[in-house]
Amino acid sequence: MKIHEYQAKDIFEKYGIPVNPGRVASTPEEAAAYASEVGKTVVVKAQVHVGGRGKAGGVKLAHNSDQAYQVAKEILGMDIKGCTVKKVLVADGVDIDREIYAGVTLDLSCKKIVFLVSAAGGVDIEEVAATMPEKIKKIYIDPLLGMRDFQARQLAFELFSDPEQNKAARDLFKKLYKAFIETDCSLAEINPLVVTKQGKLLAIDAKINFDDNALDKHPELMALNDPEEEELDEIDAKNNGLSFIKLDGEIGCVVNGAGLAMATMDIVKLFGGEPANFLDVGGSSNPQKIVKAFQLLLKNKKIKAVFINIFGGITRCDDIANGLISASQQMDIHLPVVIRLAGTNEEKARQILSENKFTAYSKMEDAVREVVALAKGEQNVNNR
Amino acid sequence: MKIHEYQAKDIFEKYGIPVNPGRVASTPEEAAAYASEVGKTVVVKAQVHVGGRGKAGGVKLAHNSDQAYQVAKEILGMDIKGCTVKKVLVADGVDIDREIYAGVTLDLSCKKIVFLVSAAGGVDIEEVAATMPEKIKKIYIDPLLGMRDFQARQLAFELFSDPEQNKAARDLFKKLYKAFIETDCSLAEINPLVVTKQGKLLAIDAKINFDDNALDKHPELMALNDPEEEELDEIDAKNNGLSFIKLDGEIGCVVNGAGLAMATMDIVKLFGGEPANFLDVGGSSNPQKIVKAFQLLLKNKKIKAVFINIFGGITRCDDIANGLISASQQMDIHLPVVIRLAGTNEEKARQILSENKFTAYSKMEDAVREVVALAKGEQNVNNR
Amino acid sequence: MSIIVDQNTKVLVQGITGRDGSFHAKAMRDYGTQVVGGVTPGKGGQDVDGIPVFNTVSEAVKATDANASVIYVPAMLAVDAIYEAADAGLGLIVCISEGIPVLDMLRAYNYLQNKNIILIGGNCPGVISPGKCKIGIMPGSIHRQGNVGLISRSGTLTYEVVSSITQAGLGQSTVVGIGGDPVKGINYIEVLHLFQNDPDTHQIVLLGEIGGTDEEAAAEYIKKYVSKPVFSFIAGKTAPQGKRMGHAGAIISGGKGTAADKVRALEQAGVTVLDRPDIIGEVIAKSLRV
Amino acid sequence: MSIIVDQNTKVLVQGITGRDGSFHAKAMRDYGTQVVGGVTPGKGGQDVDGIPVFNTVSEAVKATDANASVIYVPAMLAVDAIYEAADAGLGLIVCISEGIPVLDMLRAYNYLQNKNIILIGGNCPGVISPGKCKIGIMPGSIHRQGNVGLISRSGTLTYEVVSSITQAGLGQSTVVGIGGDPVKGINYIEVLHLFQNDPDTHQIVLLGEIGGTDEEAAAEYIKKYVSKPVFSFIAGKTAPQGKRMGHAGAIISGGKGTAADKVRALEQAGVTVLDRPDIIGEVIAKSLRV
Repeated sequence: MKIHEYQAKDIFEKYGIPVNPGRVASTPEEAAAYASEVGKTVVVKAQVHVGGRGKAGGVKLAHNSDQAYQVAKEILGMDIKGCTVKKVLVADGVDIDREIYAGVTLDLSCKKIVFLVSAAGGVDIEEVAATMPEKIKKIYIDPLLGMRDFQARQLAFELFSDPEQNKAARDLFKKLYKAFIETDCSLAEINPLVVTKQGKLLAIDAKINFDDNALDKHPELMALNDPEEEELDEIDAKNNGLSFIKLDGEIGCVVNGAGLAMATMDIVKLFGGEPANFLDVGGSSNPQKIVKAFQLLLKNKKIKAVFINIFGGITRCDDIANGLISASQQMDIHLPVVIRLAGTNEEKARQILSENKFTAYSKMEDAVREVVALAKGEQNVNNR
Repeated sequence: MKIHEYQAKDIFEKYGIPVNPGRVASTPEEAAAYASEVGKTVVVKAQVHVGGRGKAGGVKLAHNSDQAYQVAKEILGMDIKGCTVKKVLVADGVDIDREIYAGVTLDLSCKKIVFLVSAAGGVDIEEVAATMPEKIKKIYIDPLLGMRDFQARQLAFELFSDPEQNKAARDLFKKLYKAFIETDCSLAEINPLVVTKQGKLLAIDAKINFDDNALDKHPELMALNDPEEEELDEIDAKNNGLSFIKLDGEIGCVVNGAGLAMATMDIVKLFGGEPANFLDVGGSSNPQKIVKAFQLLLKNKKIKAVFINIFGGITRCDDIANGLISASQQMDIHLPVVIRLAGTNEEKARQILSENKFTAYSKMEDAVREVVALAKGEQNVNNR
Repeated sequence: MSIIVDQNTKVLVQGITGRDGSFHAKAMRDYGTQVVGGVTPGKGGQDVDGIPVFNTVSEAVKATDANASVIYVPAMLAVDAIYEAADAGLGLIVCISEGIPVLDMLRAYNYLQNKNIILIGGNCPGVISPGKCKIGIMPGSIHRQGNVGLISRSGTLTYEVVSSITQAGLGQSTVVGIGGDPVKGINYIEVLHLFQNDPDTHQIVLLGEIGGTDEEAAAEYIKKYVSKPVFSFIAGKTAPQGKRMGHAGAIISGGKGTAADKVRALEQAGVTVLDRPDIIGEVIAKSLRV
Repeated sequence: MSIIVDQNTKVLVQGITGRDGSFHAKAMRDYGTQVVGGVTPGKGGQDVDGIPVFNTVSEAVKATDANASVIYVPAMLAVDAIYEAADAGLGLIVCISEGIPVLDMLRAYNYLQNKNIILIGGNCPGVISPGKCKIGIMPGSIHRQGNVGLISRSGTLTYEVVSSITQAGLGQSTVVGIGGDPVKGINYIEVLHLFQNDPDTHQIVLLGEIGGTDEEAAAEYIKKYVSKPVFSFIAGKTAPQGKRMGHAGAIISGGKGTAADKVRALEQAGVTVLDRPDIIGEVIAKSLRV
């Protein structure tokens, strides 16, 4: 789960990480009000879940409240990579001496937590990683042991010779690690972490991604969920135990298992079709999931045919069949539906389907050929 | 560091472990006041740092405030294994259904934390361990991983089939473990942990020993220090970087290193003397420690001669020599002093000593013979 | 011979009284697996269709001599179940549960290092040596004893390929579904090592998907150490960048871990990479007829 | 040959700018040890009598190729220093610091398992192979190269015995002070194993003291695996029960770990147990003349 900069800053503050003050605003008036309150230069920053907002014009300085009103008005409603800006953060301006990068994430190849810092902060860190990897210092942290003092020192001595800044950095890095662990992040990042002209460390940006699997442990974090428009269907799906991603094609896919779902998309494409979505109904499906799946698919007017591809393991084919029957009863499925069933309880499922005048393929290839043909307006490709 | 039952109960309460209410009292009046406040049977319990107070008559029931006054009067001032009772805990009486044992400590042989429970609570657990070891269930906890839920379950299913008590026990065990870890205990014990007639779990006794080495991490725990009379010298010594234990003999020992200090006592005894104390001035000694050592020794009127046995490693012999000179200037050392020096900066030390009219042996045997003879009133055994 | 499991594997089912646990306990037993017991705290003393239930794993191990465990408990309890199985001395732990918090699994992974325990999963279909032992959720009927060893990050995709192998008249030595989570127990390389040394495995199928660099690492290992023919399919060619495709592992970011990368790495290691999974059986059969 | 350390050991001193650190860094170097650098956070770039100081151990290792470390930092920082040395890849860590919190050390001990690192101490005098390398705080002058291997939980008691060996005209192969803390790194058994396999060690001296059951465990090991003659002294015969004698380890409780127990166990293992430490050298010398 992604959260906004202002929310991440709130969390950092709770962990004692110094951030520059600010207030979130949904209207130019609110932005102007905060600017006049602080009475100095502010930065107005679009709050969206995508990167590159600076280049897109979503971050602007304002030297007074009129300017704050003006730039907030420009930024609010702006489209950044498909996301509409609904909120801005109006943050106090800071006199910057140095910009640093600090981030914590997982290193999946070595199965440790990795803490990264770089003196080259304030820029796209993935680009730094790609072009100047030597500029990034990495420390690997054993998750059973946690971050040790010496590791904070290793990071701090990489960046700061001044004893006070060094100490402040050690302290900050430990807090960032603590925030990462205690809120089950997959990423916690400060870019840039600045040294002000007064020599103080300050997080003037903040990025946190939470591990979706761990959110049940942190009900208070759920409240921070503010999905972008385009993510709404995905989240609706997730809340119903489905994994859904909208694509551009015309063949709606309903598959069990992420690997098979991806393979299904690949084969549809290989046979000349275009998948309209990734949709994994997950393991241990109950019939209701299929109903939900159809609700999602039917929203997409581009879809010309639906392909249900199930290989039952923990998923039982009869559950899927029952789900399909329910869906067909609850809504008008005006699209052709091609079914392929195999695996656990396959026979039961075939019986249920045939009682309801559906038929199902058992070989994937036959089903794909048919659904691609149907989507193109052809009929009876397999002569059944 | 040992603390009293009432102090340990306070800590347990902070960790959410249910204890029976009570109040500490230093006078019979205070004890009576609490008894009349609660208006039911109370238990008056001597607060001393030694076990076996029950058998010694230091724990008594009182059914009303008069009785509470009476038994508190009896117990206060009582001598239990050399400790004078200065405080009693007046605790609410409990209707007991079952008595259980629960304790956490270190297992040094396997280098894990060990959690012990037994259905045979309320009795001397060391005796249970010796005679009926099968009645004690042990769980070993990896200190890097901490106590896991399944371990709490393993313990709880050993004792409770009732689902609610089982759950309460799991919860309590996890809290006891947390208290043990977070306050750096060497022992945290509830004996007995009782099930009341109402079916609730309650710690009606509590024992905590802290790791002395870790107390610097917990300044708030230092305030709980309430040494017994007989421990005062030992604590005074500890505060001055010395390790001191009073014994019954007449030869005062000042040694560097615990192993050599014990060996010195053993040899003194082997040669017919009786050591008056164990005294380790520790590594990295500064001269001031020797002054303190003499202050401690001179308090003991039984001492007839002092044996300084130093083999310098991290301890430098010249520091010891300087300390001895300071001591001889600051106080009247009216006792014969036999010195043995070897190791780091030995030559420097000999020079300092000879400038101040002390001489020092280099072989331990010679020195021991002399000090034993001196303590017996003989002179010049080595003809020097 | 077979790897990881065989006729002597005695399995405990953690979470045996749940919907999936009880269903698959019976399915495994019906397949012929020695399902010797189950664990559900608080239900000790009951039984599931004749399989005895215990309160704790250590109790169950003592009573049954089990040497393996399969976990069907809810995601938030799964890591504790892994610790419990490990602590009870079981040498094989198969974790079916899906949705385990990543940091919790990371700790468990590090804890299990150097402990001589094989953990498969979480979020995996399990492991089967057809005709000998099935631990997990895969439909037993599609399998057939044979000489193709199969490793996969995906469950249902595995069934597809198993089915194609069986339909091609071949069979499987062992099929290992290592699971789709970013942090999991056994990985491609360990299984490749076992297959390379298993005399009953003649060909190896490696099913991969976008995200991470495990397939690339496997390719390097194959190049160096695997002499048996390897066939592969990588799912996710049509997946858009930066999107998480169900499996937490299946996310492409920073231009790494694309299907093209993986296919290239595997082909350079001499692996036959196919563009659809359902023909793998045929392709292997054809390679044998040549 | 010698165990644990030799001429090729390159030592870093953690806490080199402190009173003890600087004193013993110089003393070790004067003895002939390769003291290649020191570490004190914030003092990187300085030097101690020509020995370069670094901010972190990993930096120091990179610059000096050190393979061992000795720790002289305050007790509350010692465990972090151990982790830092371990993480920097040093294979030998000697921790002199005294007063380390037990639970912190317990975590470090468990962390170091299976990492192929030798930790000696804390609260120990260190290790010396006379004439080759001295790491720690022992006075070098009392040692002499020879064939007696010595293990001890106590520092100064060790010097006493080393001195008696040297004065008896013999010498030491390696002397290992394993330290007096209840939780420490290397223990008797590991060192006994090394001595048994060291061709330059002909006799072994094991110095013990009351408390714990490490000597009993060592006795069992000797009985089974050690063929070289072993001599021993156990300190604390005169110690009263239940009192902690300086060393946290030296406490007798519950009737276990008394001097008598240990002496009995060792004698049953064929060890020559003496009632005073200062004659051990003579006794060994005499045994050789027979």
